[in-house]
Amino acid sequence: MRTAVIVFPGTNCEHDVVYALEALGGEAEIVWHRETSLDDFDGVILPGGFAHGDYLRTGAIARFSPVMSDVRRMAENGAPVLGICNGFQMLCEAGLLPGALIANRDLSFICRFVDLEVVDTDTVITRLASEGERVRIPLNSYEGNWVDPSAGGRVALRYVDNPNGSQARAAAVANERGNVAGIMPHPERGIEDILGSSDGQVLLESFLQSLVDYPLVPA
Amino acid sequence: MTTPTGPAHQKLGMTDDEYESIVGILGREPLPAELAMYSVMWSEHCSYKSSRRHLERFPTEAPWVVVGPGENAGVVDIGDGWLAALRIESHNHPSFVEPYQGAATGVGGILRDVFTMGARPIALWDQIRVGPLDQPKNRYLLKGVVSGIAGYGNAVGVPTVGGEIEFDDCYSGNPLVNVMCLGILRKEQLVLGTAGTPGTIAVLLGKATGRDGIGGASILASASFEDESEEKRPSVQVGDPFEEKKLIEACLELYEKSLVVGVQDLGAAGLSCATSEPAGRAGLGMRIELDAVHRRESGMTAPELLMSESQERMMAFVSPGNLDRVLAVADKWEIETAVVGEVKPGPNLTIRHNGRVVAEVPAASLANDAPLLDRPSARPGWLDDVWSAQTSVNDVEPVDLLLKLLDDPAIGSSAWVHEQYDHMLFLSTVIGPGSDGSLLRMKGTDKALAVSTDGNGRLCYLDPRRGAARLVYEAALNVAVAGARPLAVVDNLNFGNPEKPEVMWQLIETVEGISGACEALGIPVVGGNVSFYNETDGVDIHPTPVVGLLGLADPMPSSPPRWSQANEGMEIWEVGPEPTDNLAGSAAQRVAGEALGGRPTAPSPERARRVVTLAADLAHLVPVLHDISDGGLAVAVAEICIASGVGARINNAEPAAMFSEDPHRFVVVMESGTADLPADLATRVGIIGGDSLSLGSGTLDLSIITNAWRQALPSALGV
Amino acid sequence: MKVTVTINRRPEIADPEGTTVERALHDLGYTETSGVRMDRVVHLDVKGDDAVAVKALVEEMCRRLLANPVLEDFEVEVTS
Amino acid sequence: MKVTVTINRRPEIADPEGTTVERALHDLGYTETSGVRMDRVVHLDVKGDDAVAVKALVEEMCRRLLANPVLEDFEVEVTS
Ligand SMILES: Nc1ncnc2c1ncn2[C@@H]1O[C@H](COP(=O)(O)OP(=O)(O)O)[C@@H](O)[C@H]1O
Ligand SMILES: [Mg+2]
Repeated sequence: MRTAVIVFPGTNCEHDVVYALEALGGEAEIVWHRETSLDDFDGVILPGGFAHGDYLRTGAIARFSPVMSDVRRMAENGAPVLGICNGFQMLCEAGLLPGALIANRDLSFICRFVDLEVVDTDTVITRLASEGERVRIPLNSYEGNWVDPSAGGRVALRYVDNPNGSQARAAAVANERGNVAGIMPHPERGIEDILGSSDGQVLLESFLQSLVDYPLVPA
Repeated sequence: MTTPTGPAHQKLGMTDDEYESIVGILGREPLPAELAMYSVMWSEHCSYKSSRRHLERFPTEAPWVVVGPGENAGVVDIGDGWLAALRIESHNHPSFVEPYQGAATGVGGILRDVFTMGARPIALWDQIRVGPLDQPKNRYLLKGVVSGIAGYGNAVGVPTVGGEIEFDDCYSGNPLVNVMCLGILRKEQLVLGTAGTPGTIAVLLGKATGRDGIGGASILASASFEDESEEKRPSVQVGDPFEEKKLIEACLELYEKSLVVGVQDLGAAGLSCATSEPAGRAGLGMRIELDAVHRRESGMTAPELLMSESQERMMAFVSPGNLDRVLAVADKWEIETAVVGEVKPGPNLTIRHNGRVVAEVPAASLANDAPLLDRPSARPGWLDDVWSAQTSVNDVEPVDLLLKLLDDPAIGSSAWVHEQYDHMLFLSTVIGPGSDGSLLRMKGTDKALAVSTDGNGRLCYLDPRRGAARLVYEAALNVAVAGARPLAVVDNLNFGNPEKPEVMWQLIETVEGISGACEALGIPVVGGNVSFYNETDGVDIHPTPVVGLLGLADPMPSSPPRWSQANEGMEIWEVGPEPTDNLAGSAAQRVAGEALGGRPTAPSPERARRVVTLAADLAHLVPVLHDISDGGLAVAVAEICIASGVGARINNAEPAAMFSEDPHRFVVVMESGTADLPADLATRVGIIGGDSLSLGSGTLDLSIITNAWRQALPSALGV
Repeated sequence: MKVTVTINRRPEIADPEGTTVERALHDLGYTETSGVRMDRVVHLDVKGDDAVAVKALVEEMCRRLLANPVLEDFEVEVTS
Repeated sequence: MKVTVTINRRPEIADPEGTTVERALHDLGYTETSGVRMDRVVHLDVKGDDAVAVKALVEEMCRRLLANPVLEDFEVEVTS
């Protein structure tokens, strides 16, 4: 069961995501954004960072990368697709998740631990968690404020306090089928107590479990 | 060839003597491009002409030093085939002109110094000094600098894991922004800034060249430039962290594939420096075609191309057989390249532009033959008066003074700053901002690196030698309480106008202080930076050396001490020499409204050594260690209470005992009997418990001190 | 030809930048100010001499890349 | 009155964002595009009925807050 961790120019969390997946028993490989085929993989993670410098809009340029057509194909086939932070922004820009991410309410970058609450356990990152469960993992973003005029998003996790002003306090959002999700805080930064928390394990373990159960919901 | 320039040298900030030296070297009058190159390379910033002879005093050797001062970054051996590269740099003047871009490009520059050595930059530290926050201009500067560091550091993908903020009137017209970077590399990946052998090709990588920051490193004026280029010359450089991120990854890939023989970053003095220094180091010459340089603007003159400080550029030296592979790597990372020249036998750097030779000078003369000045120095006459000033805070109620201290933006929480920085990237930050030294684990090993950066302009104003030595000891203790032993120092010497004998005296005393302390600890200085001319309207800043100290924890404590691990019933011990009642230069003196005065307590090398070793050992045993610095024991204990959410009682509340900042002392909090503390150094001073902090007969609610400490900086900033 | 694209955040979408600037203006004493919105402008040169065709082309760029339809409206002006 | 402030980065100052957007447009096949610059517009309402006075006031806001004089030029237009 292999996960492709996609790297765009400006991505910076790819090694952390690979480290975390491997620490949890998964198998992952870094894939350059100019690759065109993800045939060898069972799932995809778009990691955090500043693809294309976050210029124009976060994720706006990255969504045209060659690899993105296969990401879309996998998403449509029901494979697990997870965007973390900048990856969440890309999935929204690509239309694979509803809404968009704008600047934090207080117009400042936020890097600290935040408390989240599991709202929906039928998604690729929450299936092993229980409803109402609290997880504490780091947030690290400037454009983390999720807005969705269509109000059609499925919220997987929400902030206990809403540090960035997100609509519906959403910290993680999934598509209808639950196989595509975006999360603004960083689960890979929350897998070891020596770094402050291991609450993020359940989220990445949910993702790894989803690879086994793929496709999550038959098309 | 174009016509020589004559007296234009003065407008480029050069003295007549310097001009004569150039004529002596060349045996003729210099051409405009040549003069431009000498003017930037021989500027104070690039040549260290006022400080160089004094910096020789630093101890620079130790068995673990791989590269000492002189290269782009110092490199030390940290065992198991790993090296660490470190460097500190100032961006004071650019940050005053434009705080966001000034600080941002400072981050970009220090990163290049480190990845030039073959290292992956793993962390940054920032030291910010501005005037008091009751002035809007200072609030604007602090906000701009912090967002510049955040904007660049976060986007370039290197965590900023610590730093310092200090406020003083002396920085009102002249803020200080220093940035330190640490990188790690495998031994075999070390790259030096050398041009290699004749035939080696010079490839310029990165951003297109524009008229950015021309003369950033020296004082430039018009004469040698055509008029129309004059008004197009922006002194502000704009940073592009995205370009730098690609540059880091591309360079690391080049090193991994062994495709380069040498690399030099383009910082101050741009191409002039990136050609002459590597050629000079190799004892060779070079031919450079300026027409090949890719640019952002049209109509650039040769002097402009040679002096531009456009950011995010690197020069790689490549053997011809590897050129195609180098270009392919750059292409993969979407980086522009230009093959700009070739290394030649003989000493000369030959530069051509528009088909003509515009400069032909001995490469090494630019880098090495800058005049070495011996500026006069004199002990300031005012020191005696300052030393004799009496300070006393004896009539102040200790709890009142403590509350004032916690409510001070320099002592209260720095969360407003460091929560704007990504300080967790790379999953290494075991102890991050908001404690003493930062502790970064090295995944896949048992080791961790610890770093502390410390400065204190007030202390160094009162006694630069003692003050500077105390900074080294403080930094050493900060890494020791994280479990590390001191390994190496980098320093940033921020001073006033070196043409004033008092400023030179301050510099010499500072160097002596740093050197003595490093010798006492047995650690070398492996790099640094000097920033002079920090003055406004003829008033110099306090002498403000900043020390960055790297320590190694091998092994890393399995559960490193943290301020937050104090629990009900634990004992509080103070370890170190008994404090005197000397409050010279202390935070207590400042917040009590007393004038800066007195002579700071001298550090003791033997005590320092012993205390540092003891702290590093204790870090494996006890739950809480905290060094005593700004605000003394009272503030140290309050910080532990706030972090742990529990109160404490301190028995003896004598102001001297509470607020002294006498050197090499630290606090231990532990269950009774957890560790044996040496009887001659350790005193039990109190106990953890309850929901208030009691100093003698005074008491403060935990919620009150917590709130004061949390709000200090945000409310001073009005955010 | 010189083209100016104005990208306006749709009025129903929050504009944290505008809100922050408005608060800062009030703090500076400009209390007579309201409704501050921060928008973006892209200036670009496009080869061609048919203003209608150039406009249509840039509108396509907007739909594909320059604007996000969830958040923004755009306006293209060919100035010369 | 409705006021539009256009804030342009001075042409000689580098614009990394514009450069990156230009490269993205080329990658999408819009190779006829050059000179991309990203600028800002501020829309605001200011109480008052004297267009000249309002303009002067907003120009002052620009100098004090809205524009960065080291990097940017600005232009104020009172539209209604
Ligand atoms: N500008 C800053 N950036 C990041 N961290 C900072 C900054 N200023 C202070 N800090 C953090 O706050 C903590 C306390 O700072 P300081 O009082 O200067 O420490 P100390 O007195 O122990 O040297 C340190 O961990 C430091 O890293
Ligand atoms: Mg400390």
